[in-house]
Amino acid sequence: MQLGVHTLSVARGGIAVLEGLSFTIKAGGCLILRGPNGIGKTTLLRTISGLQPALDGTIEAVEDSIAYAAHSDGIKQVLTVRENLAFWAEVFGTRDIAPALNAFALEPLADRPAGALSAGQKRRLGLARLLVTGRPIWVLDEPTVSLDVDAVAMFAGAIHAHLASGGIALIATHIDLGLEAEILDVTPFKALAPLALDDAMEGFL
Amino acid sequence: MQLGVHTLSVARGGIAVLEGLSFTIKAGGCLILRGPNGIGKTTLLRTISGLQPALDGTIEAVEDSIAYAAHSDGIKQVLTVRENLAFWAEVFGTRDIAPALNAFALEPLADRPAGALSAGQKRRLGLARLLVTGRPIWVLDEPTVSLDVDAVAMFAGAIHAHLASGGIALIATHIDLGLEAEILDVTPFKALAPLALDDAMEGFL
Amino acid sequence: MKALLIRDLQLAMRAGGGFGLGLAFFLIVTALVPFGVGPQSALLSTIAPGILWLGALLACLLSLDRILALDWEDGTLDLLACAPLPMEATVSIKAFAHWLTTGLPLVIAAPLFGLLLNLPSAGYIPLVLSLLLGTPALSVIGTFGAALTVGIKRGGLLLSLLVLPLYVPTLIYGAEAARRGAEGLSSTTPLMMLAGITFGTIALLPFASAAVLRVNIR
Amino acid sequence: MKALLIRDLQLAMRAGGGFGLGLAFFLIVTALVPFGVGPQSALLSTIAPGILWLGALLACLLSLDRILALDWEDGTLDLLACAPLPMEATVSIKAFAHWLTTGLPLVIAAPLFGLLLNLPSAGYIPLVLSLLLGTPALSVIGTFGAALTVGIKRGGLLLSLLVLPLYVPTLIYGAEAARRGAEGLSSTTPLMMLAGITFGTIALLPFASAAVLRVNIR
Amino acid sequence: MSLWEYANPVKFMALSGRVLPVVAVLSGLCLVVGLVWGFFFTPDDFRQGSTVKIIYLHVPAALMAINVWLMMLVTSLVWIIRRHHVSALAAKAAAPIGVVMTLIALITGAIWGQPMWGTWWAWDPRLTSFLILFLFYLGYIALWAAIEDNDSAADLTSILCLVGSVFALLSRYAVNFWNQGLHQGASLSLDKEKNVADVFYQPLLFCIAGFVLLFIALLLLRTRTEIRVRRTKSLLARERMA
Amino acid sequence: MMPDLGKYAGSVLSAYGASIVFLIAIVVLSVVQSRRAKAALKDVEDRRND
Ligand code: HEM
Ligand SMILES: Nc1ncnc2c1ncn2[C@@H]1O[C@H](COP(=O)(O)OP(=O)(O)OP(=O)(O)O)[C@@H](O)[C@H]1O
Ligand SMILES: Nc1ncnc2c1ncn2[C@@H]1O[C@H](COP(=O)(O)OP(=O)(O)OP(=O)(O)O)[C@@H](O)[C@H]1O
Ligand SMILES: [Mg+2]
Ligand SMILES: [Mg+2]
Repeated sequence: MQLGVHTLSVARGGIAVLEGLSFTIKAGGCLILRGPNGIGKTTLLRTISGLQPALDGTIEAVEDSIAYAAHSDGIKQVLTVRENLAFWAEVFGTRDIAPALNAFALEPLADRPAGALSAGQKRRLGLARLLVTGRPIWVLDEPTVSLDVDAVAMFAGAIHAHLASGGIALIATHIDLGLEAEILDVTPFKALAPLALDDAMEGFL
Repeated sequence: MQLGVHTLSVARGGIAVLEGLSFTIKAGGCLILRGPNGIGKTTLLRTISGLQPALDGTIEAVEDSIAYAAHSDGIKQVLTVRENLAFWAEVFGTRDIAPALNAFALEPLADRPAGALSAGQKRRLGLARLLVTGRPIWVLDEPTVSLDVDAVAMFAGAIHAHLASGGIALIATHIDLGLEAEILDVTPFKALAPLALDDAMEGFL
Repeated sequence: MKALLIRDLQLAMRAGGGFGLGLAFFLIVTALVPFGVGPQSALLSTIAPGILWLGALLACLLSLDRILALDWEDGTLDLLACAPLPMEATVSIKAFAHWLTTGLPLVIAAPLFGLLLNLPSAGYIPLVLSLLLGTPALSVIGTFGAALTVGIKRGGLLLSLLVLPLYVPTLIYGAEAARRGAEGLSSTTPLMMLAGITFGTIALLPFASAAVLRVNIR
Repeated sequence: MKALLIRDLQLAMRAGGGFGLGLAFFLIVTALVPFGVGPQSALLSTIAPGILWLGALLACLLSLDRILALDWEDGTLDLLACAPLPMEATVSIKAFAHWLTTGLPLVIAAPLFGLLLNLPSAGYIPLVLSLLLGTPALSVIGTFGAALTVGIKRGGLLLSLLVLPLYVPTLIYGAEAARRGAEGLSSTTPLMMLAGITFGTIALLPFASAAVLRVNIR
Repeated sequence: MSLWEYANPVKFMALSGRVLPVVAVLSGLCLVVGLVWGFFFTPDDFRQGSTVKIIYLHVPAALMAINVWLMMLVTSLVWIIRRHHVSALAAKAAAPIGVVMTLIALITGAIWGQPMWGTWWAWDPRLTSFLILFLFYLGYIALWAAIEDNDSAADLTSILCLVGSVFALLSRYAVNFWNQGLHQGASLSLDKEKNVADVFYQPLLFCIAGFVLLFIALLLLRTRTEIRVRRTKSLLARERMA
Repeated sequence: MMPDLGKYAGSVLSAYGASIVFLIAIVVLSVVQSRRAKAALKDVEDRRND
């Protein structure tokens, strides 16, 4: 089990944003992506998760092994916390939601409709969803937004447990997560001033 | 010019969440609210901005002096950055958007539709909106979500300039903003187990 | 205030904004009726005024959820509530922008659609007049409904349900005016009533809409 | 797969979910028609089958944007795209859930509404049969339209514009079957055609919807 | 040399730039000859009187209305299968021309119907299917306009065109089943016996040729515009990124 | 020169009038759009070559 990316180029709105990116994460490894706003982290993560096509390069991962989580975490406001998790557990074929509830201290909120949670509580629910996917590779986009210190610790705990069991994590963030992990700054991979490529692309681009 | 809050109680979904809160911020002052997820910071800020009624207590502020900013920052995806700002400037009767564009380095993005911005760029636009309101009291809910280091510095700069010109800022956040300001932890004001209040409220609560 | 109106119109023109779509919907409903009730032109011309009014009403109805819901979702309403603009003005402007983008085009295009349904020639002027007098009421009432349901995600259907009964008087007088016109009778009385309803709603309903909106925001 | 169906039904039942609202809309449209075209019962009973079909179609139409847009907004579709469930299955289930919450209640309630419009007594069975055979096609075609417009904020009006022309064959055969039935003629041929359309769309259209949805997600 | 080479924007621009003026002039010539001949130098029909002159606009426009859609269907398929950008842009460029053709057919038909059938509009199957075609054009154009991303828009509109074509065909049969109409049957067939008299027929051929050539000229012009717009957009975006 | 159109003159002339207006409209629209696109592109490419 590993996640490999080879000379990957990704594009947003038809324009290359990152180019020639390569890295490999082995089982039990965690990679943190950094880079200024607008450099293309979100685009990269969506491409790796298979939500959008790569412009160039290859992504090497076992099929159906990636769980993606971003700001919009697919939570239904009118369903309770428990129902939300149970649904995703069923979709991914893992039935037991108790560990997920436990890892993010959601038991006291389990029967509350998700719409009546605060920003941080909602985020915890979104992260708990990762646990019920049972997927080995986690691809996370700014996972700790609006979390307080305790919740960030819960998150770090969940990541550690995941890595210890042979999982892989790829995280884009601007703030310190309290994880010791490799850090990759994507800034050097910013797509070249694309004007140079112009003639080769003949016509449009 | 000052913002005063006296024995304020705020409620969410009909249930008191914070009680007996008092503080005063003088012109040029900044107060940072802290507290764990779900304690009621968002509820408090919305109440102070007049978006929801207080359960009890008083809020002392000049009428029409508060600008509120939260996650949803009223940005239209199909309008350009410039059009978005110009609209709010017009609504608040301040015409000049150049300083706001400048403060958050938005000039290069000014003619881009807001929908084609990255998370952090969108957030910068949301913060720039504060500058065009021309309001002296800023009430901000987790303003630095998804901002990179440079952008956080821009934000701190904007706050400093605002305070220096006699403005007031009230900010709820979980992370360090690089501002030296008073900090208020709202945890002690957590509403008592509401059952205790039961008799006073006659019946329902 | 002008800024809000201009922005609303701007948004309506931009991609996906829906200017002209109301018209297209009206056209389609008009075109579908014969598929439903059959192609006999005598039958069609009897029901034409009513169907045209119903079509206009439905086209209006379908675009109601755009009036406030988008502004709600992205937080614009919260911010407008803090802005130095009374909520009554906000809802009135929004209703006016809705009428300009939906009602007015319908009024202008209605005669053309009348052709499709064999509207008798005496019926065109009363039809246009009744729509001109009646559609502003539809927009104002619709804004009230939109304000009521603004907090509900995809509340479009509930919105229709709430608004349709409120539309009944407008529809009755409007369709009656158009029908009398088509039959060559005088349609002054229903037109007067229609004007009364329209001015009444324009004068009073924005207060209700603003109150409801304030409740929904908190 | 079952989980998705159950969740969709659950969501439809919860507050603001829209179960039964389609029915209410159908009722109101049916009730408004006499206001529009006048109360003569002979005229009403001639147009009754067509109006009932049109009402069912509009009720369906109005609820289409709920099929996918909510799941799009909160990111559920992104996550479902990563889940071990082919997109074709997802859209089929969503269409089925839409039919269960909108089409089926209409089929069951249609005879009641027929009463309101003086539907001739011979017309009831063909009406129900034609709706039963036709409404699934409406849901499946509607899901295709919803998938096309899912990325567009409040694209409801555009959705109607795209979907209504696609509804034409279904409406024609459906209303024709109901009308022939009401006139006491045999409605076998249109019912056969209707069944053909329904099975054809159920078998083929999900592929188009899934393809379109994949494009929209990326 | 394969036809596919012209799917390359640069090659297409070069070739179309040379062809366009020729086609434009030819189409103008054919239209002037056909319409002048038809309007001034043909006799009145014994039944229809002078209204028969409307045929020189009505029939070519009606033919083009359908054929433009067919062309869009083909270019959409080419985009879906081979992903040639010019092909998708050609479909986009053709749609407004198709709308105008459909409108001309509808309007001249309506004006013709007033003296002939005593009504502007009847729910005749042929007329009805034209109205439906018009709606399909509108939806297609609206979808292009509503989507920001170029490739997604091309994908979505192509699939809409495909699905729409199937449903347009279904509607055609459904409409026929629903109502038997008033409209003229096909009178232009290869089988010469049934054709309209030569006096009407020859100028009509000129008009049809003129409409076809006009369509080709407009299509080339509009596709060139779309290519330029695309290039401008990409360059601007790159400028901002740099 | 003008042929005698008889009682249908109105119909025939309005049909020709409307059609020609539409044809001219689409041609003019296409030409205007083409000009605009050309100018915009030239603008950008000039800027690029500087
Ligand atoms: C709005 C109304 C009308 C529409 C949409 C319409 C549509 C069409 C179409 C699509 C065609 C081409 C069919 C083909 O070549 O297969 C056509 C041809 C023709 N139409 Fe119309 N039509 C309309 C009204 C009329 C009227 C009122 C008349 C005259 C009484 C008329 C006379 C003809 C004739 C003579 C042809 C040539 C038939 C042929 O050569 O195929 N049309 N029309
Ligand atoms: N539709 C679009 N067209 C053109 N450019 C776009 C479009 N959408 C986004 N972009 C640009 O693509 C770049 C990459 O955006 P992305 O969201 O991947 O950045 P990010 O690294 O996640 O930033 P952040 O840290 O702010 O979230 C940004 O510069 C953004 O402005
Ligand atoms: N509709 C509701 N009904 C009941 N309780 C609610 C409702 N909505 C929110 N709450 C609760 O009210 C409390 C206050 O929420 P609030 O959003 O103000 O918290 P917060 O301090 O901003 O938290 P965070 O740091 O996570 O944003 C939370 O415990 C939340 O669960
Ligand atoms: Mg991002
Ligand atoms: Mg909060």
